[in-house]
Amino acid sequence: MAVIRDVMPAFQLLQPTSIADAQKILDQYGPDAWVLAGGLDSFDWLKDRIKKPNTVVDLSGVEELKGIRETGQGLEIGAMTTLTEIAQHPLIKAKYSLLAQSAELVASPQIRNQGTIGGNVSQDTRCWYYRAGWPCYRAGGNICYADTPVGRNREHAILHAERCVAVNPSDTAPALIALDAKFVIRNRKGERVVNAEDYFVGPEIDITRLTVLQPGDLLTAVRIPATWAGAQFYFEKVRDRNVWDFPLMNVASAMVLSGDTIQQVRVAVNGAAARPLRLKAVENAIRGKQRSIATAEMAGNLAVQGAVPLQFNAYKIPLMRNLVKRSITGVQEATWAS
Amino acid sequence: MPKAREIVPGSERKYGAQYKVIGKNYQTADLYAKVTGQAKYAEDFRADGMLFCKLLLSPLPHARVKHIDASEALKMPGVKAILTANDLPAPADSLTDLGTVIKANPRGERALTNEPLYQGEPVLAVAAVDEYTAAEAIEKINVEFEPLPFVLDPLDSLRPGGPNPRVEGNVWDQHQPPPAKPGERPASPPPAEVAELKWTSADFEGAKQGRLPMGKPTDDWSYGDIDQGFKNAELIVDESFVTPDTSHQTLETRSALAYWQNGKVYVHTGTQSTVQTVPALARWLHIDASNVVLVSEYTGGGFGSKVTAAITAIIPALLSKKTNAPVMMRITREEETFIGRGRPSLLGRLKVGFSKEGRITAVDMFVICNTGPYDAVGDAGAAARIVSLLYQPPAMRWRGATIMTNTPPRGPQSAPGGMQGIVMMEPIICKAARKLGLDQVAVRRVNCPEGKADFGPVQNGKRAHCTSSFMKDALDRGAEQFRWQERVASKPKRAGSKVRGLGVSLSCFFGGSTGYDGLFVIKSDGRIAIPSGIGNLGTESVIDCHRVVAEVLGVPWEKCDLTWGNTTQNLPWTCVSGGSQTTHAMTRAAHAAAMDAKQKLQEIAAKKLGGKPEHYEVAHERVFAKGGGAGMTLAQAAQHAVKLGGKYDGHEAPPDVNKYTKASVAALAGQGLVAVAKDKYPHDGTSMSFVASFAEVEVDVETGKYNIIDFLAYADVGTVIHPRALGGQVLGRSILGIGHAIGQKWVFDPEYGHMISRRFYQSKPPTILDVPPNMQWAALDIPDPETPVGARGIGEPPVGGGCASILNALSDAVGDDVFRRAPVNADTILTSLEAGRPMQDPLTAHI
Amino acid sequence: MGILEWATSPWGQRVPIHIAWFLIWVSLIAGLLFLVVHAIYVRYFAKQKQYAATTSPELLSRLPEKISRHSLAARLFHWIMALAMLALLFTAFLPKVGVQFNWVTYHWIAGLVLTGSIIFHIIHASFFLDFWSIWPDKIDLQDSWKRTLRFFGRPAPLPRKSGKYPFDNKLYHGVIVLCGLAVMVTGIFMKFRVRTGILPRNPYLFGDMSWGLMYVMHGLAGVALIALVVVHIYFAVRPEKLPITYSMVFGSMKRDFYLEEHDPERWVVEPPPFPGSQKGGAHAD
Amino acid sequence: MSEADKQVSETAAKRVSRRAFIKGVITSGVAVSSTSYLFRASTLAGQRSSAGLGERLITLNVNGQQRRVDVVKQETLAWTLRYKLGLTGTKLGCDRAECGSCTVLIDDVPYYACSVLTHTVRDKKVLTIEGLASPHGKLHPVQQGVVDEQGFQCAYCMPGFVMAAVGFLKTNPNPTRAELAHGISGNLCRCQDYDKILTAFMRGAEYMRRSSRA
Repeated sequence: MAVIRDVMPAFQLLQPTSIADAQKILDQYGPDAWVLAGGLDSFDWLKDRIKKPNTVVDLSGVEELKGIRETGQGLEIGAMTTLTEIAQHPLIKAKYSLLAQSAELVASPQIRNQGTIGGNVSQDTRCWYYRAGWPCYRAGGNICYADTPVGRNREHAILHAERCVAVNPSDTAPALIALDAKFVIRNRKGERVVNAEDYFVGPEIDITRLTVLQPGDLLTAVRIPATWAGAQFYFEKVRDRNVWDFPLMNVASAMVLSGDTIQQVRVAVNGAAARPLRLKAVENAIRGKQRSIATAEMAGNLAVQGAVPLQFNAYKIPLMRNLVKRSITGVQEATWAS
Repeated sequence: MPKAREIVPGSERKYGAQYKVIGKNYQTADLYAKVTGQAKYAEDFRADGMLFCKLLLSPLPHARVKHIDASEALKMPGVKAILTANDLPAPADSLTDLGTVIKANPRGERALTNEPLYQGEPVLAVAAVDEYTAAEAIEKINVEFEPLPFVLDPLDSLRPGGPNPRVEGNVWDQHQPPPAKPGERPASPPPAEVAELKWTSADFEGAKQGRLPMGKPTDDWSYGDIDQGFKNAELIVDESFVTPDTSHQTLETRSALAYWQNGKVYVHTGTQSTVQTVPALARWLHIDASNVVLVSEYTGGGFGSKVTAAITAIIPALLSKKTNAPVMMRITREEETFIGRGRPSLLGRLKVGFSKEGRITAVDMFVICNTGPYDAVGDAGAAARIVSLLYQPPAMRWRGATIMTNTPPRGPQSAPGGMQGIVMMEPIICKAARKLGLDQVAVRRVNCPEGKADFGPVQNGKRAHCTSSFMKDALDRGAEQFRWQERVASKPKRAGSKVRGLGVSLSCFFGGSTGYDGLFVIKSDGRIAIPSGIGNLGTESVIDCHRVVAEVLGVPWEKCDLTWGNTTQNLPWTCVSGGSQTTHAMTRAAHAAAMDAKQKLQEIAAKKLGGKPEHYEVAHERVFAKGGGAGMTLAQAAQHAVKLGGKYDGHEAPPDVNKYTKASVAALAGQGLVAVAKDKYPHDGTSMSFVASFAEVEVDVETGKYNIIDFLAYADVGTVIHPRALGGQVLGRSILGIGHAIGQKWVFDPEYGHMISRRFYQSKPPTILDVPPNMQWAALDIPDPETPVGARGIGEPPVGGGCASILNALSDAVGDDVFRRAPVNADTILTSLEAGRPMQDPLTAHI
Repeated sequence: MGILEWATSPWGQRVPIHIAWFLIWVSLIAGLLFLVVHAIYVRYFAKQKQYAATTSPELLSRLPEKISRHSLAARLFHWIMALAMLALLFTAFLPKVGVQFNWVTYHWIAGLVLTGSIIFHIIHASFFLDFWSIWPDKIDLQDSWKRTLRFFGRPAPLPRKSGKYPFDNKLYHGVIVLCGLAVMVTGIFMKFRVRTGILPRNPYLFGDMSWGLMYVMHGLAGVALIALVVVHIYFAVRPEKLPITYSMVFGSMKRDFYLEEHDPERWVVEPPPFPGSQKGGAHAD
Repeated sequence: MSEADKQVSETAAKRVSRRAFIKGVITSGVAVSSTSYLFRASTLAGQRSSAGLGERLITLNVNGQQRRVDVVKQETLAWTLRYKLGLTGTKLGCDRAECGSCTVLIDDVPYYACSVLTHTVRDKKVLTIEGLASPHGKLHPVQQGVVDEQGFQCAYCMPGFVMAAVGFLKTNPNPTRAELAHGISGNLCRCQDYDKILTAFMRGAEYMRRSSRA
């Protein structure tokens, strides 16, 4: 019952050096195994002594999981590739700058040096009730403490809330969705590839997890198809502090234009729901339209349809509307006569 | 933008032209150890056989401990002892310098408790061989709590039938003893009791419109005719405002190591006062002060939260006694958030009358201060006194209610109360200026203090006044350096979704105390040994103040050897390094001691070389006959002093110095020429320092996100002693204030009474990217007329201006009427802009 | 492994949060086990039913060919409730055993239907039907004692035929009333915890412990219903009970079956004044 | 005390200069010093698995030296440095990757030592503030910049800030003030002396460039 912080409970540390070994360990330990990528999310749970896994599987020694490779179909990024590497990689900066931008805005330099792309997309929510160890739905309980008449929910969901109102905190996730990335998951049955947007689950499907990963599953790589290489990109993250903070909301879009006409487009938003949302309705509505302020405004309005504010997060509705709008037309850079 | 490759030094101006040492930058004696990692903070010490200690914190905001079952924990190998509230000695009474006994209050805060009054209050502690064991032991202890009613928001407690934070009530009731007859010592006041204060439903009518209800206050004062003032006003502005609760969040948590040896307790902990922590520890531990040794060489930040001893030093000390082994208590960041003190939120309502010209005609101020469950902080009253000084209202009424709640205890934080007062007043000045069509700088210029300005209520027949104020000069020069007029004139204000806003704010706070002792020894080799009793918080006052000695005696600084941070080093009685008093108090004390040395040197020279003392002068490490006759080196004089004995080498101490100083002098006796004196320089007013703060922000009205793009603080702080240290303080404290504007806060869950903003990413202290990469500061460098060196403190004054200038710039950008609270974040701006009016409850701090 | 899941409340108290989900399997297995044991018993061990003679020939002649048993309203209620119950059970327990879908909305809507149907039934049965026909009476108790004695080969008089509802049917109804009311009442309160648009969301209506117990009750009654429903369906499809099932679909049973199983004195079937109308309660199970 | 423990404490003792040791004794009156403090063997510190001391005893390369040290599996690098190796220059401000006081370089890259398991850096080079100046006491250019500009107040954040700056400047030797601010943004200063810190590091960067040209 006692709250003890910053002393990690004892665990067995296993450090495989190959995917095969990692796989074997995960099979053997099942739900008892805790997968450690960069560790920045994990250590919070362990230091708070809220989670006390029997076995921690450190993937930092698995070289196969690291690195950025060009393939015939595009790019493959190992799940254990650091955010710094992604943010600074010349190829990503040249062709998929959306991803580089989103990675560069994560947390702080040291965290980007250590945090991995796999960890960033798989991290748990930052709802402060859940992270305090309160027994909410997400922790297996029967209540959401954030969505009560007095709950403090400024950072919570406006869309697709289902009992739980937590949001996904990842910055790279919407960028990957906009780039139509595929996530490669391995388990004992073999390898499966899921679309980026299908990697994430909402509370209506599973209230205790944010991704489709089950015990025994290992996210090994993220594949980015060449389809969107060099497209028009937009990424914006709104946060309270310019370092460390998770997004209040972020938006990512990829667009292929022909003249002024939007030929192809993908838009994703995070911080609005328990999973990063791909805005298919918006995409469908603006495909083939002129890229104009009117189109952008229509997109923004469409994006927030059905949004339900909680007591303290009504601002997220105009925020999402405006971010989606900007993701179509970009933001007008201020020019000051000084 | 072209890459600016050159180093941009804060605002480098030459100071101290008339001095050799004062006003000059130099390398402080502690810097090498700091930059190489050798500097030892409390948690860096190790002792043989050291045990580790962990705390069990109350999960309830208010409860009674019914039963503690620690049997499982005590059975664990490696667990040495547990300490509960029942093990604590009764706190001792304390004695003031004036000889008044302050009775220990049984209702005050103690190291551990059986009636936790806030979630996170320590209930018991475990000592074990390592932290892993101590942590597991804590988890094995079962404490049965009986939940008691609790309250987080002072307004809830004031409502008819509202809950009380303590069983007996929600306010302190201090009965004052009858005034002492002339010549008699004032009687000791009885310990304060807890009483209940409730307002009526009628009082709460106003709350429905978002206006602060105003019922019966706990304190009040007034001066002038406010009714007439409002009658004469061209414009009356009446606003309610709420400021945040903010943790001090020193980067070093208050970890402590303690052990006992030969009946003495040795405590290693970070503190803002080396000397004055000793009596505090003695009182908590109920032992004699002579049995306390404090080691505090480096303190990792204080901001008011480490003024003397904290409960965190008591727990390891008692556990060490119980286990007969050294005990280290490493305080985690989360624990620090609970027990590390915070600035109280003030709920305020101000009604201010303005003339056509913008001159304030009257101020009616009401504030409610959320003080937490223990000692009442003085923020409510300080807020009013600062408003009274800074805006010089000819008539003012203040009413304040300091209310207890079941939230972590508050303490003074840089510019306690002053900051909140300024932050409530400034937006009102802004609004009035806009309504009256006046320039923001001009309207402040009309109201700001000048010279020996009066402030506060009439007490004993007169009002207090500040020693000097050159606020107008600071405003003028600051406006010039900031190019205020030029910026105001430049248009457009809006480009795309970005809007820029300009803000200016007045700011001030207390800048010094008096009456402490100076002490140093001129050694027989001519070097000067200076034991510094000042806490080493990194503001460098621990060293800077003693530069006065070198200046007065004409000794090169390289020949001054400083020791600090350890109470075995024969320290003089020194002020607490809080409330910006140190530079003022201790340059005075250093000056007094230096003058004592000068006097003694002249006397020694006269004795040895003939003539009268006043025929000799002291300079260039010598004392010699005026005009260049016979003389001797300081080394020789020191050797003579030892031979002469008596007052010259410390065998006699002046009668008026503190007994603590006397003991130090006795210990130093015979080591050379002992210079010791109490600061008795005349001082009529209250020393106050002033800052004019300027800021420009850029708000993105589509996201609510804003950035501070420029900032300048212009200080009126008396003589500049050490420019770089001063600059660090002026901008550092400004950013502390800015933190209040841009995000710092406590958030509670009202149902369970838990603080849920426990981590930095939730409580949001400002980062390096939240402030502009080039900030500017400057100081007037006009000496204070009532203090010998002319220097005042600067720790607190910039804070209010830091916060208010940002808020003012925001309201310039997006309008006066969209928010009524700090901090202002994207959410505040965006929701309010959408609605065109304030959207976040201006009467609730914890959101 | 306990039968309850516990959690530590924010105030450090140990509170139950719900049942342990393995109880789903326990209940299902218990239901199936009953089914198997019962089937074996009936097939291999059961003795021929014997009843004390009750039927008078005079009565016989007055009975219609088809004995009306359940009114249309009663039958509609039964089947709506059955659907709701199945929907509730599937939406509640499938996600717990790994079939993930957006279950909560369906669950609370089905819950609403069930609640509505139960309330209708209570009113209907209390004021428009023979309320007492479904509750065990003195004769049921006496007869069950007789049956028990006879089962163990002890001398006892023959039991009488049942009334409208056999004794085991009445017992089953009793248990289902308990479980049904438990899930319904707790379920109604639980609607305060989810966004339904019907009740204001207020998870703080009760304390942590009360809520915990409510979830436990809901869960226990819920898993019990798995077994009960299994058993119910089993009996519904048993050959000797098919006439009863038939009556729940079409409203009536054949006279022969009526006479074979029921005591006309205990279930008085008045000859109809005109065909299609019939006094006499249907009390659905 | 095991043989391994003795080895560790001897190595550590050698590292502490005689002067620092004497100072420690004088200031405190008992044997309170900066030498390494060793965890006594605790049953709890041990692993639940069969992993024995053999696996816990590892060799670390810290500040150019090979150090044998007994490390439990859940131990962070910050704890090992501070409690096992006596390198208390690495500070713990938050222990949660939120303040940067514990920043060290691992293979020249800045990391939060509070959030790295010691067992994961067995074959890497760790550099802490204590290893930055030359063995003869000549300060690193970045340290010199701090000294010359009186950067920092309480300096609790300083070791981490300096290590972050050194790491950043290795790859970005010629930054603008804004770029440098971005590079060292993973460090928090609660005295909020950011302006002076930037000035100090800009000077340090200039010194670094000068020394690399020389």
